[in-house]
Amino acid sequence: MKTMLGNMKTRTNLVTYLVVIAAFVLMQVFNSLGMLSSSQRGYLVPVCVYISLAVSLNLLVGVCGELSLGHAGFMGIGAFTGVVVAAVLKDAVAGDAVRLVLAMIAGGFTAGVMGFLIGIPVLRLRGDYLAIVTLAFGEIMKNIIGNTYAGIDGEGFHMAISTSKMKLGEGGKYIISGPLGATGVEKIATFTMGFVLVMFTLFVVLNLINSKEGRAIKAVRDNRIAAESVGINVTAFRMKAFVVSAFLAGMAGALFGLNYSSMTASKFNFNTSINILVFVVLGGMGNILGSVISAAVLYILPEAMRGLEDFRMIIYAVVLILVMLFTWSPKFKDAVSVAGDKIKGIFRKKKEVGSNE
Amino acid sequence: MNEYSKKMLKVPTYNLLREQDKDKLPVLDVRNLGIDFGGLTAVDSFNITIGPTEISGLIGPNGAGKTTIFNLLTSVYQPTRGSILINGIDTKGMTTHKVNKLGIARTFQNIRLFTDMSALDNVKVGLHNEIKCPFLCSMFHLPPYQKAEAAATRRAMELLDFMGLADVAGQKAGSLPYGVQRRLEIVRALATNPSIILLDEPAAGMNPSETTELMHQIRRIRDTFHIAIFLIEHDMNLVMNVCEAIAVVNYGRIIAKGTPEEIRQDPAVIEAYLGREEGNA
Amino acid sequence: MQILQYLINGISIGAVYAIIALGYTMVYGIAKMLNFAHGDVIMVGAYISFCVTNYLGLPSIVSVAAAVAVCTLLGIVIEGLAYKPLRGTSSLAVLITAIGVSYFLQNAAQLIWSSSPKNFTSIVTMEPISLMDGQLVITGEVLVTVAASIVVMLGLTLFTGKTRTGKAMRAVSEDRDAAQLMGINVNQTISTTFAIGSALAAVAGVLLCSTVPTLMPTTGSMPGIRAFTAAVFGGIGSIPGAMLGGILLGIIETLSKAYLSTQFSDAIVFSVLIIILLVKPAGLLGKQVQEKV
Amino acid sequence: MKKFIALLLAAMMVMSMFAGCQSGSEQTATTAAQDQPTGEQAAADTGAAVKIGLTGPLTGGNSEYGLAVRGGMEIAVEEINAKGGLQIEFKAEDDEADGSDKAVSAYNTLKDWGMQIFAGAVTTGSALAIAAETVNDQIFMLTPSASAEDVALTGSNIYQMCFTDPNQGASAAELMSQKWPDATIGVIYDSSDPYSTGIAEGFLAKAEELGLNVAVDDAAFTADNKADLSTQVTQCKDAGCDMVFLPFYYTEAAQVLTYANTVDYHPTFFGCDGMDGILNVEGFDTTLAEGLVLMTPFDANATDEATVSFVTKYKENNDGKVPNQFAADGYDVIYALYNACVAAGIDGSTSAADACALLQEQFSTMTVDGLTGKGMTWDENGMISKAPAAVVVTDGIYVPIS
Repeated sequence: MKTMLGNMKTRTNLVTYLVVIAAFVLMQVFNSLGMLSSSQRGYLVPVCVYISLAVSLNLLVGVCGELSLGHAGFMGIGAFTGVVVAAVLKDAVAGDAVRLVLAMIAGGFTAGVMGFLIGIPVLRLRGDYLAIVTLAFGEIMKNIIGNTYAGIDGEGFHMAISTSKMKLGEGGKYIISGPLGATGVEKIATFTMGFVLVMFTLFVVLNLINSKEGRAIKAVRDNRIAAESVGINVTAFRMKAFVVSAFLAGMAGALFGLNYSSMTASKFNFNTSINILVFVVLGGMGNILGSVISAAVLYILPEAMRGLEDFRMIIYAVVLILVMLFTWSPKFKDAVSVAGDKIKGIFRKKKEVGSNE
Repeated sequence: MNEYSKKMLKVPTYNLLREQDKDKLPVLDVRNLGIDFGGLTAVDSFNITIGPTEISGLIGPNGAGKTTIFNLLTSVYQPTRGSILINGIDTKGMTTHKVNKLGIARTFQNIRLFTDMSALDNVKVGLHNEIKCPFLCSMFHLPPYQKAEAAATRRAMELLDFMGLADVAGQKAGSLPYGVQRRLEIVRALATNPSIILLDEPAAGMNPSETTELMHQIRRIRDTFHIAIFLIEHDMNLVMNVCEAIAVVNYGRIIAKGTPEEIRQDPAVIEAYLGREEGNA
Repeated sequence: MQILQYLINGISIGAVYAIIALGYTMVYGIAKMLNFAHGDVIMVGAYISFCVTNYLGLPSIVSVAAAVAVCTLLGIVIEGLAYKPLRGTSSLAVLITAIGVSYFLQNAAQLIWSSSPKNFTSIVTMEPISLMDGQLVITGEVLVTVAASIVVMLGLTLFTGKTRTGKAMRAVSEDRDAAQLMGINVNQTISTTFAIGSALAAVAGVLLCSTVPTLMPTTGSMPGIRAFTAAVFGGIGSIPGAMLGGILLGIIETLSKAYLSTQFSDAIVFSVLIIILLVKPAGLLGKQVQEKV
Repeated sequence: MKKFIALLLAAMMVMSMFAGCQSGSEQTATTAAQDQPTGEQAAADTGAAVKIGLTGPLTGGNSEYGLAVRGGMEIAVEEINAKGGLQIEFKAEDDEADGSDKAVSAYNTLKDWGMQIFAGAVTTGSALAIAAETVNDQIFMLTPSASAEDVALTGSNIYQMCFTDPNQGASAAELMSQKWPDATIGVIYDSSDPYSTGIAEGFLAKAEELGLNVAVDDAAFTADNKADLSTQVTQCKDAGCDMVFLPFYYTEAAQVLTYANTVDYHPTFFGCDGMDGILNVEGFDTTLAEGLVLMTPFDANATDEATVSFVTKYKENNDGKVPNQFAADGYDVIYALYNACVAAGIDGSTSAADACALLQEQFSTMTVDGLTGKGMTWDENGMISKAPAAVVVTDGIYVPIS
């Protein structure tokens, strides 16, 4: 029994990895055969980014049971750090791939440190109060990044929070210029790196869930007081999950930032945080494979509905509501199980009839 | 005569320490404990000393403040007055998880298992602090972690087996029968390697044969692990049979302390508590 | 003198936040859900009022009544179709549905009323009060909004405290299962809450647009989030808390713009919020609930 | 499990849409040609229709700008196709005014459709994200309204129909120094918007140079807190400003004017091209805008034949809505592209890269007359030079300032 349980866990994890690998290989094959259109090729990297974001948020929301509405804030920190690091290292580091990895690590690190710093005060709060504080944090980050100026010139790297304080020397180049955001970013992100990021995120999150830390985190979610009574330091675990989640979001942000030539702070707003949350909830709380699939599907869905033109977003909204109702409504679940029982019932009757004969 | 001893004089001054524990440091030493909720005094002047391998009981009518006392002992509530020493260390200002590390573990009146996890995992959560391995090591499942994890699984199975729960190790805790859940909570508490374990109504909801078995198990726990047990229970049969010393509380104050025989004959207890039941009979 | 004018400006926008926050906090307190579509119901209310005044030429009081009627109906429909089926499941599921409803309302409004902004004609006809040779101006909108939010606050407090339905709401808010056992129709009580919340949203919409005349399909979303912040600020679920939180948020916002930095006023406002929550984790007037062990 | 099935269904839906879209786009291409038999015949002479694409916010908070540009462009396309000769096939995609993935994705969709010339994007953020893509793909880009200098500077294939922001700010400062040299000036701007910040910065730099008296230069707001602009107005009022520069869109400007009026504050307000449209905001009391100075390339009340015809058609197509400069810019973009295509002999069969090279050649030399200016030319960076026209609102209409 015990070993079977262990096997089941590893089996679901294995399926998750396999699905991702299969999807990657399939896309690579399609791509090399020229079967993907420009727009489909364009989805590859952002889908990887959003999968990583959804999986890392699922660690917080699904596994820990902490509602965070500021995930895009960490993504934004990672994105802008990544862009700056990639620009600064342009001459110092030769290979684009190495530079990309360094930028992503730097993005993750900065986001993780930010997560830690705001985690110290914030994690004393619970439930909806934590939600509002993460929302506030996201807005603060957006506001600060939106007024940040950064650039490099002959003397090195400069950064300021207003244009008047920012004086670049001869041949200086702005990397981030306030509300205009990051411009002229060299696009070094690749689908392969996106795949690596997704695999890394899955590896970290799945391992964490299946380790003693994950067990403790789930215990805290299930019953905080009981967990404390057996010596689990609840705040420490929320902090660990928070920092890991922020770190992964920062990495994803860096990859995102380096996939486009420009990027504004307003991208990392409340709506983006909410979108990631939608991926998590729709994919199932704590269900990692669910997050992977729902992030991919829901990211592409509004794009795939471009043919609907002006009705696109309203239909997306309706689809979203309907899918929520179908997957969560107890009535619908009952209806499904009743129908299932009936079908089973029919088969059973037939069998009984058969055995009577 | 100081304040402390004056209060002690008001109640019978039986020593709850067993003979063999006399020279040893008491595992739990509570002095003059009290808590107010708003203006209401829920517990006041609560004193108790429990030796390292003693089984003691805490009884009293409903609403007497028994569970509140347990919550104070485990730092779920911070006391308004008085002090709690666990193995000689004052728990003032400590959080629940730190107090647990000092050596106190408990079960809950309304069972608080991790219902979505297997019984085995419930126990392994109890073993969390026993699996010594840094965060990154466990996050990346490095060999030292895997070794520690395997050891923890073995230990958890041993503990489950000890309480006769090895068969249900793989089942979801929430789906287990009530009596089994109560015993699982005890195993989980034991897993934290405590020096004293607090049982909050361990026999509630059990049938007589289960209760009898529980009595044996409580004694067996003490004898095997050499730890102290402090329990709240309404089942007088269990309390009188298993406890070596009993404290009776009413309105948040101790009204009697002593051996089961003494408690049985104490007029204050009979009046406040047992008296009513016997009067009915 | 300057500071007084800023204070009045702060109270002006704060009172608008307060009246939106009252709706938020009431729905949250009883239905225990973050209704992110609340801001968009406000927007619909403002559009209805605008249309009734500008297209039908009816007096503003009629337009407010029409907005209240339509929004109440809308609230009941939304609740019945999108929220009720999910009752008893994860509160996050309902949150996501609310976001879907919010998207829907915004896009529907764009299709119906187009995305070009409309300039809302204030329903307040009172002349502004000018003090100290025009150095200090109090507009009629400020007075009406403050008065309205106080009336709504007192009304809600009385309603939940004195009436049968109000008491049922409080019971549902305290313990849904127990309320059910006491014979309270929980579903109906929650629906009523939504109806009242949406009616309040209509009033809030009219007052929001009387203060800030630009009316667009996205008009409700940002004030909605601010008002949600205000509700948490004051202690979500607490009716006087929403009022206090709204006014304070407005004042902090205005003063930080006036004296600290206009660029960073968002960051300042939200930092103050975080600090307040750290000192008072359940908001200014919220109850700190101790978990029963 | 059920959730899993639901997701799987959704995934299949997406897949089918993918397939549907691909075949769908081909279908629309053919039906569009069938719908216009005369056009097709006419096009037969000169080759297939040129495919011009636009991205802009068609949903969400900024959609009014995107929809206005699309409306203007559609009129130009209709007119051109009715003429016979070179035909244009036009398609607009929604970029939600996003500055990264959504914009690129909208652009990619157009590329898959077979776009030869890109006539977007509407907003600066989206234009910046797309600009680098067009450089890579060698697709000619003429943006109607993305006004940041960085857009045109991204590549030699990128041209702008609107003034650049610093340029416009500088013109405003120059005009003020000529007309109101003694004014005490206050500046209110949107610090979260590159357009507004760009103009404000250009203005402040030039104002310093010209020695203008700027009393308030930091009254900023952001997209998140623009619900309340009273503080900024009060700041200007307290500083005794008798001229307030408002480099942002008419949506927020209407708010500023209304509030200033309620507190009995009547300085001269000075707006930029984004201010155009304020007189046509539904429900706005236009008397509040009396005396407002703005620099707009377009006047919907102008009596020249081209403008009258454009305004009439736009109103017909858009429920009587009066076009603003966004629509006019869009209209001019299509005509400029059309003229250049005709001159260079570009048609549907020309590859995008060839068209790009030919159009660059055309745009570096040609002069265009349009709704938003006469004798418009472009410099080597792709930035437009047209005479900045300043008007003052008098009796509800624009009157040019001499």
